[in-house]
Amino acid sequence: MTDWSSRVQEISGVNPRKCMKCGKCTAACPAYDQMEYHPHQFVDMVQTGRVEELMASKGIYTCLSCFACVERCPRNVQPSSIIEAVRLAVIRRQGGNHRKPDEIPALLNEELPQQAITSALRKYSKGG
Amino acid sequence: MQRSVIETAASLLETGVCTRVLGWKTGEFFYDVTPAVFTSAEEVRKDMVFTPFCGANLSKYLIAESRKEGKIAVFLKPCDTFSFVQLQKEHRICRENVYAVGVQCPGMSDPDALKALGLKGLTGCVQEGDTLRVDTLYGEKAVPLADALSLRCRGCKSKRLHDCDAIIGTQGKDLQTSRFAQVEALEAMTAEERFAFWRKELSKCIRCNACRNVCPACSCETCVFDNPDSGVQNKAAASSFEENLFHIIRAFHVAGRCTDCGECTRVCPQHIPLHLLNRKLIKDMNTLYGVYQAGADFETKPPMLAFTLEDPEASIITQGRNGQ
Amino acid sequence: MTYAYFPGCTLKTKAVDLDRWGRESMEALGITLEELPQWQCCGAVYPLAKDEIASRLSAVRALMAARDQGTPLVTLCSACHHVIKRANCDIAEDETFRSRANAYLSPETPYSGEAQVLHYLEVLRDVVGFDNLSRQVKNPLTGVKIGAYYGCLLLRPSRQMAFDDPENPTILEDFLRAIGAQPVIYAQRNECCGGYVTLENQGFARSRAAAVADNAAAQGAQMLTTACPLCLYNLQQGGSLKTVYFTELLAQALGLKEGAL
Amino acid sequence: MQRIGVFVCWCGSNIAATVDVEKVARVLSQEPGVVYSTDYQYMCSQAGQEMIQEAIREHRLTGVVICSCSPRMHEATFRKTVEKAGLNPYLLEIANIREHCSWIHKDKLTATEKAVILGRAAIAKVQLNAPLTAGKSPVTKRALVIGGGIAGIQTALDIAEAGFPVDIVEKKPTIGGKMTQIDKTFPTLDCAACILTPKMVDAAQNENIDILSYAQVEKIQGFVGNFTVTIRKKARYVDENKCTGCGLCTEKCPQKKIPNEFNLGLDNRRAIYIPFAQAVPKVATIDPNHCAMLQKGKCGVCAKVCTAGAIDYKQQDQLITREYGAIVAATGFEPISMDKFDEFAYSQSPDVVTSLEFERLMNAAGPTGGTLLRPSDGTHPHTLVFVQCVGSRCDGGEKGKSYCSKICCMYTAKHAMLTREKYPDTEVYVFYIDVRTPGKSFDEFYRRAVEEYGVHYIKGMVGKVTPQDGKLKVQASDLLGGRQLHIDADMVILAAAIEPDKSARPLATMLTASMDTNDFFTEAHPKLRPVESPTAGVFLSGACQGPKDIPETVAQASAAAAKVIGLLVKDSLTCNPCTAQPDELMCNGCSSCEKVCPYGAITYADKPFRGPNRTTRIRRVAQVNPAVCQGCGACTVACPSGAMDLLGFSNKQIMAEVDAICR
Amino acid sequence: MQVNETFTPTIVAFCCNWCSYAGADLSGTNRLQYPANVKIIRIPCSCRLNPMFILRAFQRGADGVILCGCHPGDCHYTTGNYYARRRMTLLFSLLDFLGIERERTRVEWVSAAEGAKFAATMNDFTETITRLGPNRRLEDLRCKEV
Repeated sequence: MTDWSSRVQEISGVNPRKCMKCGKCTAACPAYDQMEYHPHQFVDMVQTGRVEELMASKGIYTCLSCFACVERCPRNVQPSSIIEAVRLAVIRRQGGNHRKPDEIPALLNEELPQQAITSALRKYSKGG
Repeated sequence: MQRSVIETAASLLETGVCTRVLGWKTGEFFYDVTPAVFTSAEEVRKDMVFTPFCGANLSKYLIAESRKEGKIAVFLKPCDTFSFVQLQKEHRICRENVYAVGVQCPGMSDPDALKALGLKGLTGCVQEGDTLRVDTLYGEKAVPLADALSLRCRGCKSKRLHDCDAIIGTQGKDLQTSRFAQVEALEAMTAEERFAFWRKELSKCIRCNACRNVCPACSCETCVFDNPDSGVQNKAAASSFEENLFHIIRAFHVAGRCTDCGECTRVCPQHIPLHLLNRKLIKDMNTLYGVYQAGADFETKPPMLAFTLEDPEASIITQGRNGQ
Repeated sequence: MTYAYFPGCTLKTKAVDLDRWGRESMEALGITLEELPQWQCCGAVYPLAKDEIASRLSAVRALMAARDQGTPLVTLCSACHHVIKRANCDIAEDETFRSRANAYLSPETPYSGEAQVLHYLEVLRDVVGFDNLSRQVKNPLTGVKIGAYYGCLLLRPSRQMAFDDPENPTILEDFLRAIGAQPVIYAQRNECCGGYVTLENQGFARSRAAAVADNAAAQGAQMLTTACPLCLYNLQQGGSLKTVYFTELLAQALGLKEGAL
Repeated sequence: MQRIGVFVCWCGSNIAATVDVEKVARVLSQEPGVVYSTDYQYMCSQAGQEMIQEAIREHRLTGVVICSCSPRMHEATFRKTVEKAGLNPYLLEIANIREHCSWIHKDKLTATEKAVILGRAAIAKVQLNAPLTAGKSPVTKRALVIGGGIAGIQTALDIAEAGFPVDIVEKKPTIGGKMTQIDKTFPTLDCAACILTPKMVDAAQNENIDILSYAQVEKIQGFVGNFTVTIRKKARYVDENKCTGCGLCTEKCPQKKIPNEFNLGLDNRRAIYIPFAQAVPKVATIDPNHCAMLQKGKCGVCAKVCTAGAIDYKQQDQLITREYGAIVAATGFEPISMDKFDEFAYSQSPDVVTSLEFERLMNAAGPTGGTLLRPSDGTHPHTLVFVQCVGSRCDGGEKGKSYCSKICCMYTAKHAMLTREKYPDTEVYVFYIDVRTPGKSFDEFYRRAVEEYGVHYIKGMVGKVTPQDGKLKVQASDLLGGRQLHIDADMVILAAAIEPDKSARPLATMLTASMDTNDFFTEAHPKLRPVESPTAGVFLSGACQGPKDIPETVAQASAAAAKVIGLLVKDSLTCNPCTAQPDELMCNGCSSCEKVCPYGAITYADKPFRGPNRTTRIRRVAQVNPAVCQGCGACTVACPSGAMDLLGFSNKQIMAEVDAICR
Repeated sequence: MQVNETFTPTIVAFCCNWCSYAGADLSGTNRLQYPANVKIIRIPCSCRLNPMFILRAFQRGADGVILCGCHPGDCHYTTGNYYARRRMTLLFSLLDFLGIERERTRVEWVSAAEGAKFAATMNDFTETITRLGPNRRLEDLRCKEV
């Protein structure tokens, strides 16, 4: 049985106990409506050991990695690093890829910059 | 380099910028270079040298020399300038009486290192780039400079010249070094092994005081070991406390003030690696209280005269580990 | 003056305009951007996990090459800049990463963050100088009201990027003033354009871009400018304002690029 | 040769039951230097003390060791005893054989053995004791209060009431401080000006108070009881004695567009101005940076209209040097700059204001005459969003402060309540992390804002403010409601963290008073000596010591005054003789000791010393002021040469104790 | 390690006057026992403790040395124990570097109210030192190679 909570803290280098539950991350988040859990909950769920629920959530793929939550957090907690770590935890678990490389072409269009494709692969699958 | 050092010194005297020059001159052997004060350009041209053996750090002499009448010019290598700044930080040098000339340094050589390379009958030597051309009774030999360097120059921490009025050569930068490697190796040993190491080394001490006399940080008006009120005064070197713990107390006394110039080890006739004690303390202070380099600036408070509320407790030091 | 230059993948394909006008303008200003030989993709996103080593290595390779050449490394694409700059900070600060990266790449001289990473705009501001730039402008963009769009990657996290005030940046506005245009300040200029989510969730990405463009338009902007190919794409897809790379504006002001805005 | 007497106390059976006191006395009598040794039932009794005194005289003792209870108990008693017998009171040492021996050991043999060792250590130490005399220093009976806000005014009034002269130095043209800018005060909602201005007038009229406004402290020398302070009284280009405060000049001055700092730049003032109607002193001041006469030599309108002839363009700064016995720091606070928090669009929209600016917008004497209007277009705002903790409770300190600013919860509740009371058509939102309302009637006040005035308190934070189409689009979190809120607001009010006034840090350096990392003055003891600085003779009043509201500030101001009065009533101060003492011959002048001294007791002097060959060398050597030194000994260890020693606990004395115990 | 039954170590405890010395008094007042091996030396503040005193104690035959002071933040002189903390940390590290048994030195913060903590600390420390056996190394460090 993996202790995902401490694993996520380790991978992300984030100490969720620094959070003072002000909710500024969630207030700053541009992807709020796209997620079932929100940045402050991510932090809380890692602290209270509810990481499996988080791993099952689709919202972790909607995080834009825009770092607004990181920049504006008064306690320097870095919620987006937690989200990334949870994503990684899923991806590193066997078969946890959110998107497989062969699914990607269907999503592409002519104009899309390479940067988007590489980013998406990195974010969604193991070793894009 | 030698020529520009001498010409600079001579012209400083001739133009009246200073009345005396603190530099180096050769002793009995060409590699036996000692500090000297020159008062005329003739003397300078006759006796002053700047050779690969000018290891001696002249900054300490300024404590006395800078308080004398008239301005004195001094020649300082990068590592010497750290001591120069540190002594000023401690109000020991009258800066206005000093004209400091920084001399860029390729690293100083050690006659013992040459001897260890199998060279005998040394009669002279010139440094050319990365090579040292050594004249011996048996002809000229070329040696890579790196192999001839003295121990402390092999881990040179900086080529930066601090607080100089003029610079010969180019201004340098701080270097990345692995100067703590030997300390780390000792830390990795068991306590018994460390104890055995130090007992062997410190047993060699003959209390000649060379380390104390050369150390720019050991510049007290009266050393605690000569102070009857300190409780550790020591005249007769018997099996008393004072002798035994001399090096420990000395290392502690210079903690936060030692610039890691390595002079102590250089001059030790018994070849005790005394600088390791200082480096250990520097390493600990860097780790525990943030990186600090004595003599790198005039403002930063030395770690032993400062604190933060969040400093670790002494219990962070555990057997053989250093809170890392 | 010659600087090492890291163009990145997108600038070689979809964002050739960003690259081409950037280089030509810099050349005209007396600085040569010399492409690093054999650069590899920066990785596009910065791995936030402390134990991800491999995905940061190509950035380290580029940094090492710049260090060996002895010049700062200039980037233009926001994403490349973000990745390379952060990798450089990490290797200087994170001992584990440093030793593992060096062990993996085993360079002749270990790398510990000595190279300087500059964004193109920083070169314009700090090396060329905006005053100097404005003197060299041949076709000032007088009267054009332009909203500078920063996006996320150049500014945040500010502790590492150290690019500009993350909430009230001024570098692009100062640039616009230098080329004669009238910058329009609007609050959404540092909010996300939708990023790579555009791949899966176009609707959402477009709503983000629309929010940015609408805010700029409401504050009086006639067009937007950016340094990021992905931002440009998203803003073109979902925004109501014309969006161009800032290097295009620069080239136009310097008289290198023809045509109307 | 030392002649030491040893007195072993039984303490009834407290000691004697477990320690063989006779044996202890007998064994210790054999120690070198001991000429007399005895035991007795109660050494601290009248009879016991007389016995000691008699022995001192009879045996011409040069040192006394008493083996008894803890020195914390009877050291003072026995010092008096020996002093009465003609022996210096510091030639006494106590071996604690009760608390540290008889009470903790059961076995008599062990306890006796230990008592002997403790006695030996005391004997070893007393051999090295030197007679010490507590010095006396006089007290100048005048106090200086630095800062003329409510804290400084209250402290000065209380000191003056007690009959001591006191000067207030205020850097602004008027006293009154931040409280003059505040509209109403919580939780009673009485008007700040109504309660403050009478106090300002009291201060101006009090014979014992001298107000030095538009002035700042330039130099502080000396120590407790004996400070010499140089004060720079800046040129205001108006003769304070002639100006009647009629204000005609401030109406006629042609330079009209100067941001009015009293209203935080929300309106303009002239180049010659009186900050506000109730200013004390009520005299005009010329702002030299904007006055056309002073800048270009052309204008002179104010001089023409002044019937009192008070305008003096040639006025110079004046340096005043005065002596004081005590100094009170009352430098107050400032709201932090909002530069680094532009996610709230403070720099982008004039309708985003700080709470202090909001006070001015609500104030009848403010730029809008007390009608709440949006700064951007002068219209009536309908939706107001208050954001708490802006820059407070931040981690790291790169951006914002680590501490809670303490006053924001209450003033925000006040603002919200007043807004709803005056303008019932408004919607008022308060975004909070926690609502902190400890204080008399504070929580009731906050609850009234919610329950009676219908203020919307939302647990959450604002993440972004976007000015667009004449509105402020506020994006925020509602953590209890589990949603992200989007509010189109007319005004956003930021509860900016407060920080110590910028003048505090240089002042602390001059005072050698310590500060914490946030630049608040440190108190001598956080619980038991909250209004004193660790530097003797320096006292703390108001928010310069930490965030405070008005009632707390006034309470602390009076407490500081009480401490000052307690000092000034003394004619002289007795010093602790166990102070640090440098051996000048050995001192390097390196400043290590100075850096660790918490009291600023150490200074340096250049002194001549004999060098070799009849030369004289000038050396920098440390000087300890015994009136200021408290005897902690930090300097003795910092000193690299061991030149610094501590009287009463010297290196040799402690080593002697160590040797006696370890032998 | 073999426990020496007959070994009674000499332990020197430096206590600051305001907190720890008073804490030791309190453990006496409450009759809380700790071994008689512990001998207390009163100093005004933990910052008065010169590392030389510790070395001296070891040289003269002490087997363990402990420094007790006010808790950080409670120093009577405001800052003394912060300096003491740095000095002791470095000294202990240096002694460890020389191969001296780390456990022979200790710092403990004891307030005037912590009589029980003082006694418990002294019991524990004495036990540790007894287990370590007599201190030889600091004395041996200087002698000619054996």
